Amino acid sequence: MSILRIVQKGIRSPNVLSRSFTVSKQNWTYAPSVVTPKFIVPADLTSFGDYKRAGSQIPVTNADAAKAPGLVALHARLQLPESFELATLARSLTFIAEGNQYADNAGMALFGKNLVKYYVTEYLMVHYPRLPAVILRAALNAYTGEETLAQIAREWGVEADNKSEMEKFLVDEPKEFSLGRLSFDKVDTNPERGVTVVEGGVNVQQAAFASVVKSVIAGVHAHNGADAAKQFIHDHVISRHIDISQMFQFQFPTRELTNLCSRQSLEPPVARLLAETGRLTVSPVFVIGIFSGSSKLGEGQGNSLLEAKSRAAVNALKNYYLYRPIDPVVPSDPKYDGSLIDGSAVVI
Amino acid sequence: MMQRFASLRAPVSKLLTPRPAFASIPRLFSTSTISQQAAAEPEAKTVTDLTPLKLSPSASLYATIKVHGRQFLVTEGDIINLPYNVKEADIGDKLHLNDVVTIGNRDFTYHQSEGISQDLYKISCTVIEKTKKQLSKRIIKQKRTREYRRAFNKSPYTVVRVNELKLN
Amino acid sequence: MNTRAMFALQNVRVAPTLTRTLVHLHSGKRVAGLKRNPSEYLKVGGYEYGVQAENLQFVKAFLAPYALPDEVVLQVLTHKSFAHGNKPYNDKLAYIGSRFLNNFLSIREASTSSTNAHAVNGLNFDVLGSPIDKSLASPATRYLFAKAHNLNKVLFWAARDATIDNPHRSGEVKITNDVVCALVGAVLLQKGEAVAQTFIQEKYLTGEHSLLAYGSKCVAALLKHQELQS
Amino acid sequence: MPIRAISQVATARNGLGAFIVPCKRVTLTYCNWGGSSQGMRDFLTKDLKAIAAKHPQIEFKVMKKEGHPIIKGEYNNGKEKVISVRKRDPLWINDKIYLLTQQSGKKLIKNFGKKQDVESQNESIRGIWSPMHTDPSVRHRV
Repeated sequence: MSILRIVQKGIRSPNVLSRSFTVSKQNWTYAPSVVTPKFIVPADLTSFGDYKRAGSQIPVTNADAAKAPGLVALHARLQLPESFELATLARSLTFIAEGNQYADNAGMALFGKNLVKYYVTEYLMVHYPRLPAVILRAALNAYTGEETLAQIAREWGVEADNKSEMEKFLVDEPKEFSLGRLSFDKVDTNPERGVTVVEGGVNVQQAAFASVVKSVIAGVHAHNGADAAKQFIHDHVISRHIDISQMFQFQFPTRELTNLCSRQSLEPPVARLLAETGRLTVSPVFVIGIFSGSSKLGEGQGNSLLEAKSRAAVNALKNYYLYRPIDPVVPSDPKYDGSLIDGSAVVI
Repeated sequence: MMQRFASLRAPVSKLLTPRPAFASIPRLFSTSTISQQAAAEPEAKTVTDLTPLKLSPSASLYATIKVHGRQFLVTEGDIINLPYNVKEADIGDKLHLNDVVTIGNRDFTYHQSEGISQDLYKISCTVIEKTKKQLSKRIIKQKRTREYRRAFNKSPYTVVRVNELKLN
Repeated sequence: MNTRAMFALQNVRVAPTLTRTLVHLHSGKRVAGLKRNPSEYLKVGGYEYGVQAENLQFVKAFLAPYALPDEVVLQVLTHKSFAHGNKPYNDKLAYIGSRFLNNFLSIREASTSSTNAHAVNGLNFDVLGSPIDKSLASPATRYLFAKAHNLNKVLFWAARDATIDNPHRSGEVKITNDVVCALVGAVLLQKGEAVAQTFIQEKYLTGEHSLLAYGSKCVAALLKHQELQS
Repeated sequence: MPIRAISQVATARNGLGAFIVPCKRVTLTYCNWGGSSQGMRDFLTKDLKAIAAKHPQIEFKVMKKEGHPIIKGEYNNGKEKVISVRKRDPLWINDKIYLLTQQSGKKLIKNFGKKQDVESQNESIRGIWSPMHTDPSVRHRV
């Protein structure tokens, strides 16, 4: 395992001047950045059907795709319906690269990205209507960020095609078998083992894996309709677990709470000591409640009065922001009656 | 407590009507109250009203289920390790759990030691793994004898995930 | 007891019985410690903040049959920079609106009947990522669209630097883009997906001053520029 | 003074929503010469087709390789499990393949106590007991 040595500037102590980090072992380094697609633009710019990609890529046929055991198994593993063509699945596994033989998934991934971002945003907006915008964005990223989507693809059993042409030739592997693996441009030269090169902010391997999930969602939309795509997103993306209450980081919780109360036209919050024990011992415990008028907004305990008070403020803020309505309905549901927007100030 | 029930039955606010700013009462600590409500007398055949459970601000439910006489307290998304091989099921199969003793949330609990009526809830789980524990070795020996033998065991267990837990 | 605990104890107190009933609102030059008169500073370009008809007239005229409550329209026009974020603002409306609009546009583009051999079950995914697709999602195009419909006549926001005239540099383009998206978001959250779809189709994508018209104008200019350079 | 967000990555809950079979490939090796592969050769000719048809989610890969026969399961989490099937009969091989297909690729656990029979990612559903919140009349006093 190779070691990447990073010298942190600004730390004076000689003991911590140089820190070593181990970097996970990888087989290849990555191409510098994702290839940008080129287009053949029609004379009428708004005739969307006539847009084509430049290049001589050919579509995969269903007959060829059916010969790839990995592809057929993946189709069954994802429980995709019969109408979802194997050729579409093969295209989902082709990430954009120079010199691709088959058509890539660039457009499909963009389409799928828009779909998944919309449905997850809608879900979050309705289930947590008072979430602050930063937390909403972070939660969306937790569900649909590249890292998460790449992880989903790995959990589906998608494999990178990391065999060289020579290796395939030596084991006499049929050409179609490669259709069942994720192909993307990776530089075979291996200057230093164990180094992950991430240039231009793009981790190509991660982008390639994430593109599979997005493209499969686009494929479900194309073959099985919008409702099936929405169901697919709920089954595979929204069913995952995040803890939104752990996403908040308050700098000045008491001040934030005062602001919130003034925005909501509530009485200013007041902290009151509810219970205490062992004040004169080494381990005192205080329980403090935060009240607005006669209603208790939050409660916290701590080893000092300040600690308990700020915990109580954080608790009150989270109680407000993490409000969840009973049986929420999303706007894309036909039963939606627009009851989401409430009169509160900054929320919506 | 009845007063509290009444307030919870208030209609859900519609378009642009102000909601209470702070919806749930903060509870860092357990304040759970056990309420033995209706259906205490089976012969009366009253319909159990679980409205307080449904409309409680703490949305998530838990249930105490029984599988082969063993009790497990579960919430949605939990994994249960059943210490035996469920022979009838393969991975991916869905099981409906119909022996439930308790359903509750932070505020209210509905408990029936002889089992809650199946019309009131829906709890199901998916079998996600059927596997075995590590090989365990045990030496069996009698006192004052030189002979001993080793007993090996790899006991099977089944892992299921609760994927649905809701009141009807 | 240490000083820290004593300090904390001063703050932990029973709610005061006295309530302030008289508030002096100061007008004119700012004086530290005095509360300013809101009617003086809640003002942008001569328009005073509120649900007055003159503030909402342009958006309401644009919305026409898809009427929204006045408070929501005002929220659509308010950016989070206005009044230090103490008034309802359009951040989250713009967020969901932008997601919905982008999704709707990509479905609309891909499902146009296609001559492309790579189309998947009739959907031409190859149009996504093309100049027109990018142009329709760009703030610059949406700014031109909003300008044609007077949507940016009344905006409640605080410019970073009031001396900058160029809308691209002052941030006006981005703020206007938020308003265009927030309108979609508000219609979506108030009336549901089906109505929001017809709203976009009718108001954003048809007519002489549609998003499509400005999008293709921007692309044409871009292609011409690229030709000249090469 | 704004609220800041701490980023997270959503974790999988296989079986909630969609269920993905964790085993993606089973590799079977055999030797055409050795006697230890006799059972495996019988298994390949007679039983494999039916088993592969029963598990469409799993890719079955047969390799001719000298030496004793093995079966290997590959899992979505990147782990592998190998079982030697030297001198084993087809029925035994069938059982072991069933075992591989039903596992998730996780390391086998030694034992789980009573507290580990339910694993939960959700927050404590009934809260934590606190002496400060009990009724003062019944509170324990030293």
